[in-house]
Amino acid sequence: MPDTYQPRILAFFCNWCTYTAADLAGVSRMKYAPTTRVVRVMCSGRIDPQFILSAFAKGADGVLIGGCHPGDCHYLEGNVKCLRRFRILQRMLVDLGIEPERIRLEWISASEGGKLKEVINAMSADLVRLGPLNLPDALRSFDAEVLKEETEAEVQELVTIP
Amino acid sequence: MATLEREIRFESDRDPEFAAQIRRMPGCENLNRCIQCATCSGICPLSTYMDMTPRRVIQLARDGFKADVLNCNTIWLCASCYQCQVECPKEIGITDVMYALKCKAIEAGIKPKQAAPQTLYREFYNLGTKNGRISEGALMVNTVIKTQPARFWSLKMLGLRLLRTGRFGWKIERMPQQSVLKAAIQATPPINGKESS
Amino acid sequence: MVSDNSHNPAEEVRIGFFICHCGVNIASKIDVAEVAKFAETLPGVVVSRDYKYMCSDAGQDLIVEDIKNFRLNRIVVAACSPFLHEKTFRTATQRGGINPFLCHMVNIREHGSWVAEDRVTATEKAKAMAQGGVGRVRRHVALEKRREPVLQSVLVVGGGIAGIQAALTLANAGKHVYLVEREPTIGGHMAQFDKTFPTLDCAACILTPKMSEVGSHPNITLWAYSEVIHSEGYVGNYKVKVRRKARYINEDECTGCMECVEHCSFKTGVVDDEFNVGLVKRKPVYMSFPQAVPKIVVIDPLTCAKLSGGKCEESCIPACDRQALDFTQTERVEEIEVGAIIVATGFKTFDAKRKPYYGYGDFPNVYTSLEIERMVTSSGPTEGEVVCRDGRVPKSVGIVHCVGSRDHQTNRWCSRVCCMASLKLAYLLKEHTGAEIYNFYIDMRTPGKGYEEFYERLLEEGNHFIRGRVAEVTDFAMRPEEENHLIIQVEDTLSGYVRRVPVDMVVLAVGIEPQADASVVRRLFNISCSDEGFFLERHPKLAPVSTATEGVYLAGCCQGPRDIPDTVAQAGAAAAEALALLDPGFVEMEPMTAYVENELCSGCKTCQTMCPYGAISNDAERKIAVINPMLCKGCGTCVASCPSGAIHQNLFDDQELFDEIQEVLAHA
Amino acid sequence: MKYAYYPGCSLKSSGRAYEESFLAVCKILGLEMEELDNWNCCGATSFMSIEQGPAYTCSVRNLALAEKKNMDLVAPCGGCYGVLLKADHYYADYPAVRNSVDKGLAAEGLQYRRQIQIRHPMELLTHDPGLKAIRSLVKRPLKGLRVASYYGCRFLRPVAPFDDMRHPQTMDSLMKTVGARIADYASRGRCCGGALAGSIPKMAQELTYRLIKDAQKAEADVIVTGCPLCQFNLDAFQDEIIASHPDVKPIPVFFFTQLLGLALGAEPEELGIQRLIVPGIKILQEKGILGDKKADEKKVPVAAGAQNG
Repeated sequence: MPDTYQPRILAFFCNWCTYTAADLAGVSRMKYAPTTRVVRVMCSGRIDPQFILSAFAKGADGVLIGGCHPGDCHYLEGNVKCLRRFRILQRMLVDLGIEPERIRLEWISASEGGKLKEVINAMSADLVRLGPLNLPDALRSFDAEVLKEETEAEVQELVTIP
Repeated sequence: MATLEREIRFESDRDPEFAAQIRRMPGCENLNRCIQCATCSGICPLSTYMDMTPRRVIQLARDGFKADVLNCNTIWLCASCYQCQVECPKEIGITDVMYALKCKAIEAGIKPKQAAPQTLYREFYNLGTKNGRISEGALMVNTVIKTQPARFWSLKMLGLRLLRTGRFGWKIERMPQQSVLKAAIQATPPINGKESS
Repeated sequence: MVSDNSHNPAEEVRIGFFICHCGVNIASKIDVAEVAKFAETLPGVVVSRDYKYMCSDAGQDLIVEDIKNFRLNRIVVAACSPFLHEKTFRTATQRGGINPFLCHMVNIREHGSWVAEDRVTATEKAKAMAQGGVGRVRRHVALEKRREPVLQSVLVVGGGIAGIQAALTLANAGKHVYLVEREPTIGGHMAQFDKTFPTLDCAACILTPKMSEVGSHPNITLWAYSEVIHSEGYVGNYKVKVRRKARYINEDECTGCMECVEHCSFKTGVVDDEFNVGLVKRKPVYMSFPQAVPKIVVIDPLTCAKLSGGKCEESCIPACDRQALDFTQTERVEEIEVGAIIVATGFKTFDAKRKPYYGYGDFPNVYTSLEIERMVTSSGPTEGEVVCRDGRVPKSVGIVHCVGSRDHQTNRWCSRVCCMASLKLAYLLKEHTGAEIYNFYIDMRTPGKGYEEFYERLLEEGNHFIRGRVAEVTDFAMRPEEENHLIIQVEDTLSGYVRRVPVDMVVLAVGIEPQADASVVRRLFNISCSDEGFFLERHPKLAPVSTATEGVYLAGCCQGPRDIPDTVAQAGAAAAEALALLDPGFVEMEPMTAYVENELCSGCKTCQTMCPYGAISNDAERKIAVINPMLCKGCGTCVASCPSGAIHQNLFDDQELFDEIQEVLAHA
Repeated sequence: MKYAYYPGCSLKSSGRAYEESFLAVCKILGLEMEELDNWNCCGATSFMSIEQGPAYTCSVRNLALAEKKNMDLVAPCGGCYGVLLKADHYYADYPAVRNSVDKGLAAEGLQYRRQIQIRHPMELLTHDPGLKAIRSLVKRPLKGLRVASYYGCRFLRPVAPFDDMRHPQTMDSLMKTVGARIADYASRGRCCGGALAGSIPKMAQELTYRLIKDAQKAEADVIVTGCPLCQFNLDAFQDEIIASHPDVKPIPVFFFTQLLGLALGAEPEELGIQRLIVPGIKILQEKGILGDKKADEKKVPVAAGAQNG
């Protein structure tokens, strides 16, 4: 691993809070690690667990999800739904041998540019420490469609846990 | 305790009438307008030699800290170049304030630490009002002897040159009729900012 | 909502990639030419260009021309945040002759150059982002915006000067306004003031005509003593519930004659008079002030002997010749439908007790600026007489600026109005008492028309200005002349001395802070707060009265500290924004709604439980889910939850996102 | 045209050369100067610092004398000019000043109605004969001489009736008119410290040093001034200044009337050029404006196109 190892973080940011916070960080010229690749979604509730699995399969070293603080969701409680899925998925990924630091969910409001910077820097540092993701065999041949079928029932079961 | 007392300024250190008196002196009426921007201190060619910058003098003067401003060397170092006055954004007659403070210091009998300028002004005033004109030779010799005796001899060469070029003489200059000026001065009411005047 | 001329999969994808220098904003940290060159190698990219300012007319024309010349059918613009220019480039795309939603923006400025330290990594990151954009745009399909009718009425929340101004502007433009105010009267803080700076206009003289106009305007429904308790819906179509608290007065009958107040079995006040900030007591039945609008009394059930279950002579009832008192009244909930909402809920003042070393609450002669406002008012509790609590007229007054403001321990911000308000009070206190006035300030902030001139006037009038944050207000005398005074200790940073100034009265210029329930109100209307807790505008410069929620606007101090002129101007701006929304009669909705692919739907109803808007119903006959596009707001939660992959979301469809994920990660 | 000439104290001693040269120039240009009878010291900065009532009376008295003769008052000394001008303005603006001065003047049977103008030679020569007239009379153009005009404080502050307070030009125009080149430098209006020259020489010399340094950076050959105190301060202490600041070289400091007179054909001796402490003749000879003394004795002056006696 070269000294200049830059982990790649796939970041799912909700449009109203965290994406705006990232805009604010930019406007405020806050400097942070160039590790994130942002995918904008309207709500963190839109984030399908498969997106996260896909990200790991396609080479992400970590996945960061940013949503509105609980109670602040632009769509009432999409973020809470995201949280439920996240908890389960994180447990599942740990079972698959992916370190828990590689997937992170943060509530970052539109005014928290500074928090966004801190989170990205902290996560980048964690990932540098962990090194590149050594993808577990179970995921190596991941294909969205295949996995969808395989895990569908499982995920369904998980996400409907009250 | 004594040192502590000096650090704090109490209301009893203020003369509440002082600022009003200064403001009644010619050119000083805008004293209170000061916003402490310190253009005066920045532009003053002599402020680096002053124990208080002109800005601070203005602040203390308008708050009535009479003893502080009458004892500072700032007012005596002011060379009356009026740079501060013309650049003041609030059109405060800062040079005029310095004049007023000098008069007040003299009125209060204050002998400044840096005595030379006051001595020169006094010599000048005495000569000027006595003879109606200034005899530069006498003024310079008197002032130098009184304020910088050591320098007297080092100025010997300059003195000789001035004598040789005819720019310096021992003759005492006088108005042909001094009495009229004396009468005029005597008949002039003081301008001291006191309300009665 | 896929339109008829939707993307034909067989059609060849021809992508144009455009990267903006944004002057040096992007180009200084990202090698735009190199990114453009890289993008050219991506599959489907037909043309790739960099340009100084893509958002300029010339930049847009470049897109328009290239679409025509290269038969482009997808556009990727790598530039600033889509919040700024997505509309610009979609419009340009449309001008080029293709559907605007075939354009996608990649944010390499806010998320790229501006947060980057190193040019090489920033350029690599931009390439990855570009590849992600190119990857997803291949999947884009043509979409149409849909139109929704807009209701021609507006809810204004808060009846201070901001709400009053906004309501009158809208009402005069012919829109129906519901003005909801929590207190028994409108008027807000301005009604409590004596004079307004810097002109010293009498606050009541300029405010009360506006208040009466609100009270009598045919287009305004005024609900004072009421609160919004629920709001739902979307731009142009909000449904709002308003709780109208019981006044125990028949509003139609009450003429505001105050006979009931006179005859209340309590002969004197029993509880702190809120309007007079506790300087006097009021009775349980009261009117805030004589010019109150609506001019109706109110009974406070907590202190009223009858309502609180105690013994009472009920002498108020016969005193009213119109039998307006109604002790059986209960609160009502009104439901209204409005097209837009203006939030003008105001501020509260900093609680001076949070700065204990200023002695508020400990020393009787330490007052807040609001208390002094009431005291100097001729219609106030002392009829304009300024006296200390022991009845003495103060000979010296110290006004402490920035109380609670510019302080990391309390409120970090400058409250913006206190300097001028303090100068005004200094003027009024001097006028009323002839006292020596000392202002203790950190910086003197007088940014407004005639403000600096007012400051200069006070300087010239001999008010003392001591630059330094007051350290403490104490009654510990160090000198005989300090006995029986409050001593203000401060360093005058301008004279360079620590000073002790003994005064008879201390006025604390308390700062402006968000209302205590701002976080409740913001959730009610689905808007955000900035760090300090004031409501967050959509853009600090270019959309200062809009919020992230379409159709919800801000006016006045709820958005941040401001003075009356700025508040009135902002209220006008909020009204104008609401008018601009209402006037066309319809609103165009973004097409990013979800829809069901009927063949895949198993009818499991999982999605139904997910939808926060009840937009999904079950077609019992076909046993499939049906999404009502009018109700769908496009969050995509149902899409993520569908076990069959039967729900799609326009612009955020699975395949678009999978491709974006894959491509954004493909560039190492 | 006749003017009331108010020499002031300096022009009778340390500034003698100024009087000599000014009167010589006036003679050439046909301006008649009648010295005020029984004039008195203007009070300078000193009177103002001691007693302001008498200070204003002393100043205004001279104005009243000129007014009595119905002549404009010409004050060549920068100090006197500034003091008299300010007294005139304050007499008009402040009732306290007017009240005091009127009572003082009444003792001598004088009164002042502000009917005359206070003139300085710099402005007088520019306007009354005019630059055109001066140019036509030039006998000895100051060709090749680079002149730094030093204005000092009192023509410009607190009131500047005839020039731009922040970028004065009058003296430069006069010098250009007689053929000199102009050294433009920023310190032209800075204080020379003259008021402290006699009391705290070190401070005064620091200020003077800056002026000389700035003028020399602008490649000035000579400095000209219109104030005897400035001239004295800049001229007399150069030895001491150079001793503490070796980066400046001696530079002659002329009264502007001396160079004017020279250009108009007057002889150096008439203009008091020999009275300078830092000799000025040499540079004039180097530039060919004045002939070599020995050569001069042999033949007619060399000045271009000039015919002299």
